[in-house]
Amino acid sequence: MGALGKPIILMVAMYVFLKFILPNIPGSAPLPSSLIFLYLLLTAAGIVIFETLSGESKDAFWGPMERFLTGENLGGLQALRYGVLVLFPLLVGWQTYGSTASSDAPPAESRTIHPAPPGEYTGLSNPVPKTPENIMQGKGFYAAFCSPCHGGNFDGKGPAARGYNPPPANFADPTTIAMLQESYLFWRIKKGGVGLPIEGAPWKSAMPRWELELPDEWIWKIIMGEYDGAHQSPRTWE
Amino acid sequence: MSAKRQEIKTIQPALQPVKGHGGWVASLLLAAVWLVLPSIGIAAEGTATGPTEYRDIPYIGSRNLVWIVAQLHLLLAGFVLGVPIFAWLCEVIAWRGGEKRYDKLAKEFTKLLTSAYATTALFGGILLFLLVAFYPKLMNYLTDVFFPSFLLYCMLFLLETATLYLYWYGWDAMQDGRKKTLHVFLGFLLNFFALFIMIVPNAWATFQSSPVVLSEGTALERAWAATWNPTWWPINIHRLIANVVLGGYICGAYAGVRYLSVKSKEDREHYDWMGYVGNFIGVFGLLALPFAGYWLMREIYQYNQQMGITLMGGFLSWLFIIQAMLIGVLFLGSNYYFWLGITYRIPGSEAKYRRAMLMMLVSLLLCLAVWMTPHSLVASIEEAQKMGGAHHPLLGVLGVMSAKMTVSNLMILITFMSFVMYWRAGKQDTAGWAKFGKAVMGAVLVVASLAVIVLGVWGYFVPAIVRINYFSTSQVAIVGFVILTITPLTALLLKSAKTTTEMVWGSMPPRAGYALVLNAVMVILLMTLMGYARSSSRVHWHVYGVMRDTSPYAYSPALGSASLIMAFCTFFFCILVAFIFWVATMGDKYKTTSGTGKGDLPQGIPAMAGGAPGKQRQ
Amino acid sequence: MKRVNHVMKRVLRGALAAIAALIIAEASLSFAQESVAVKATIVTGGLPVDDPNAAIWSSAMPATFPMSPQVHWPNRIQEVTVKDVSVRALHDGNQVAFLLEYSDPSEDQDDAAAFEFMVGDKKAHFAHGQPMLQVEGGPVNIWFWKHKEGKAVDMTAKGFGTLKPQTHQDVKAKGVYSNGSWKIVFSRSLTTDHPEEDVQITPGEFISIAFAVWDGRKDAVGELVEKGSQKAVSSWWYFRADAPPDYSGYMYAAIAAALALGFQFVLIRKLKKGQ
Amino acid sequence: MSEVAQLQLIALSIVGIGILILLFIKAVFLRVTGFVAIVLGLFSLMSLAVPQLASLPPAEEKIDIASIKTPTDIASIGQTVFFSKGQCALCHSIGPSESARCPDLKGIGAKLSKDFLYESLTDPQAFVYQDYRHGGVPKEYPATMPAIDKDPIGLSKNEILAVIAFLQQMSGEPISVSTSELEIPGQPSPAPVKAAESSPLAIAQAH
Repeated sequence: MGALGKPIILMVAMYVFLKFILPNIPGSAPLPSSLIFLYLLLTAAGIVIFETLSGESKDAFWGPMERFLTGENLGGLQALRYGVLVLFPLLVGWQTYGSTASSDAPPAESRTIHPAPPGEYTGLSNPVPKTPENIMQGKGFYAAFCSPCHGGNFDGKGPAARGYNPPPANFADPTTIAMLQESYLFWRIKKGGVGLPIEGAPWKSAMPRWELELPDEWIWKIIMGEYDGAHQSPRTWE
Repeated sequence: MSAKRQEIKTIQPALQPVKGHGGWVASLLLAAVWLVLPSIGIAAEGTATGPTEYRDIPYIGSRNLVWIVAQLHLLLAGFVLGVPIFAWLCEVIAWRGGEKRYDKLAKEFTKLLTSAYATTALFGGILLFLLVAFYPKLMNYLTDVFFPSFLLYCMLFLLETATLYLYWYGWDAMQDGRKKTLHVFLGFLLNFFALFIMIVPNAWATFQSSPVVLSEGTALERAWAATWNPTWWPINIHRLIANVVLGGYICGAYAGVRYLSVKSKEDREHYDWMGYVGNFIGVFGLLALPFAGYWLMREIYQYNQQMGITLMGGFLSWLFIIQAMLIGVLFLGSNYYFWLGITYRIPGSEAKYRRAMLMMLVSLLLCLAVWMTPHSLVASIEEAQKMGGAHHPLLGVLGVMSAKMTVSNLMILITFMSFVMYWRAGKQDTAGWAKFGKAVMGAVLVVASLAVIVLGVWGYFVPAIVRINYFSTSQVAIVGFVILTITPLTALLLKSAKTTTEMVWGSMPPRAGYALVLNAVMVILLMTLMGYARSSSRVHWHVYGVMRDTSPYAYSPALGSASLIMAFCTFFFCILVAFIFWVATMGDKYKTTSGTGKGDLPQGIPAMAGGAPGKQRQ
Repeated sequence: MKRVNHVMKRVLRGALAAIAALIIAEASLSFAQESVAVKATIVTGGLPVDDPNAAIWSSAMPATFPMSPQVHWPNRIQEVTVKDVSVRALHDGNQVAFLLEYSDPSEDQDDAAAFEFMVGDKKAHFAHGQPMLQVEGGPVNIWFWKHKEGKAVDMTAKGFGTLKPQTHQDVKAKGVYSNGSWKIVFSRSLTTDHPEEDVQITPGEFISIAFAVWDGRKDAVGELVEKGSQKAVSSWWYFRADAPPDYSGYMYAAIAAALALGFQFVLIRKLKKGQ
Repeated sequence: MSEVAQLQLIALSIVGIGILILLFIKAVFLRVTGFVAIVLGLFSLMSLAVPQLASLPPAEEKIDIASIKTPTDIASIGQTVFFSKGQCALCHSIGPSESARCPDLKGIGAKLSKDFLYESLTDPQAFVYQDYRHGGVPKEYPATMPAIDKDPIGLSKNEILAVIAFLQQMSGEPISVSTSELEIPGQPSPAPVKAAESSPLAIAQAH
């Protein structure tokens, strides 16, 4: 059973690692089941590939499995064999039930965080000169209009943020505004949550449509203040 | 217009897949295609004023039909262009290296060309009629722009056909001396025309995704301006390489299927060897393909940020996770075949290489795990709440471009090393500098891998443009450098090496044959997937930003329902190719049974496993 | 060598214990999380539509949702009194009843609370179904209760400034204040005759739901602090009325299990034959 | 059963057929077919397991000429024209760009007067400032500027004025195009108008 035992232990160890150990590393969080499934699938693929690399290893791997399934020379393990043979269909049935029966869990949602902007917002550059005064002014506007949600520290943890789902963007995270051009931010601030395309789930976003309240120039200044305050720089082609 | 609104209403709950088309299911049925063909035009959708802009057919829908036919045409075209490259390379190897069986292999594949070529042209013709019938407005516009290149295309077709006939029917007649030189030249011409037959229509297709402004001028000037659009050359290169890959893997799959069914020892040896050659050519194209793909993606991003984001971050971002999985399977399958080759073809070598294979496998799987980790994860609301959004705080960093670029470079390196290991297996170095040479190679490999990883990690901390322009290109250059240093060094080492274990052909297990089939299916699926991606990245435009799609089919279907059409295209293409092979080899069986046999099959094949392919690249 | 073995064993045992602890921690963690959906359990024998303190409410699982000041539209306020609401629901196949609970330090005449639902197939923005620019949205149905009036108003909106009481009022509400917290029961029949204005509740289906609360306290000069758009709101969450037990899942499971059994049988027979 | 569930069932049955073939059929070609069916079925199942998003075309929003009150409104229409029908963005960028095939238009509204801009758009070869930033020898660009008021682009005077207003806005300049300059709708415009949709002041492809 050695050749068969190792892979099983490996799979279990992998599962325990992904499910219980990885989430408890500081700064981590529980993995969604889709990701755990993906990693386990890769592990299983690796095991099958490795165990079938040569005739001998294949026999060492499949042999016990075959003997176990056919029940030849199994001796004391016969009971276990019947257990597995009964359990397998039950497991399949249980899985089927789980995926067909109406579930208590709400439908999974996938929201694209940075969907494609409309064409007319892709090629703009900031017309406001990047002077210290303008940046200061932008930070002032930010404090007045944006910080209640996006936070005084640009981390998306403002006092008004907690009730909103999706949460306000965290500008200090290098995968948010640092990956985007200024024109993208201009679009998002100007048109707000309701301006998102369908993959951005506009019906859930609390982001105001600021074009109704702020002139364009202020928005451009806010963008400068935001990048400066979050210690990020916009994506450019230079 | 009202029909369109209607359509939008029926597909409004768009987070679900597209609803409403009974045609989806029906589209799976080939029969429906033919049953419905005569009814084209029944549902002509035109207003009383103005010319007809779109026509439709019931059940399957005009868009789906064009989709399937276009995809099949493209796959066949890739095959028809990939096979001559493959065949010509083999012929040149036989010509220069004197190994007859490469000539035989080349001929065996050229034999397919006539029927494959006709099938491709047939599907091209069907596609043209369908396009003219279903999309008159768009076709009118494109004709306006590209009229001169239509003529050029027709001319190329004539030349290609003539060359092809000469090349195939003249094969036996032009076997010796200067005649052979002429034949090889014909093969070159064949590929030369084929290249143009590919890049001329590429201009039409790329113009639709990345149009340029057209000013007044002669028809020729306008067509030339439109042809030279930003994504034309990236696509040309990408498709050229992909066609070689397709040709190689299809050759491998054919050999795999034959290997599974033939009985005689000679046949087994022959098809085992053919499978090896096919896989080899496929893999070597595959190593270059990600770079070409990266270049293309970069050009798209540069051309239009909106299209770039639609592909990479917007509604198509999931497609690239699926793509990563398919490419992952392809890499695993190709390496698996190499490793199987080591353990089965070189008796006794398993113990020696098992450890190395395990290391490569684990590294490959780790790379794949990184590559397949999406930036935004599929999560239930509860899971998302625990993560604080759709990004995992720790693993989310694996989702960005810098990580993906790094692991794809590493995967290429690993696959390359798999091949080098296969090449060296069963041989013992005799050269005095062997130890030193191996140390240098090891050092190059280790330093290069570290450099790629360091650049990848560093890439998180520099502005995107620095990463794209300098880091990613450096990574590619490093990998290229490794391949370019280790290949000649290994070849030199092996020149003087002594073969300790002869390679045994025809001893591969059946699963090797299935691995070859799997690789071919993956390549075909990838091509159909990218066809969908290219078309969907234009979103609701016929010609991006210039001519809007106002038909009821202006939307792009969700990946799930699209995947069934892709699966159908793949399956149907496989059947077509099987048919072409069957037709082409029908005569052989007759010949074989009537006594010629495959007498001149190679017996001692020692140098070939490593040596010949090495020669081929120099 | 023995020593090494011993150490190894201890390390292994320690690791096992750590894993066990992690599993337990995980289980308790998942219990304390915030909710994503309100679930209406089925009861027989009448709903407590007038009684926020009825014992039967304890049979319904409470779901807790965080609240934020409304920021989507002016006028905004920076802070609100109510930070969380807790919601329970029950239904009996004809009627549904919600119990909304939240703490509020003072009982004021202007205290008010509301439920909001998406109506129909189209998604609606949670801020009163405000029109979206790239997506065609639908209307929302709002059930509004105010302490002063002591009853619920059934309203419809599709965008700001379009909020209107409906001509047909189907919702009942009753609020009770005690010990610094409000308990308000909203009730309605599951379905109504006006599907284009009222949310239609089909048991088993997830429906988008959101909440709003106004604390009716006044500031130093006697102005209301929270009024109109100045209120505490939540994002969209889900509501589902439990469906009566459905056994088709068992049928599919049985079919799948039978298929698996057949597969297993054939496979073993083939293996035994040595193929 | 939901649409996804139906498609999943189809994919599952494809896999099932493949398994049946592998279990019961010995002919090699059919077995390979069965294997391919399993692979393709799994591919579809995988594609059905990721979020299903369709991309819908945005609604074509009508812009009412009566709603144009300020120069900023004109500029926002100009923005739409610049990036869609006008095809300006096919070559020009506003701000530095690697892909720009023609001069960068950042700041051009401040450098050039409204009339000069108008002339540059309608008669681009009148003054060849191929690269207005540099003095001396003009820089060559890969594309030639078409006359924007003629086929195939054919912008109307209103649209050209709107684009100019947008360019001025993007240069941080006061917009010198006023609403009074716009031609009153209803009167035939001198520019060739092919179809209803080529007059974005009546209908624009706004998002």
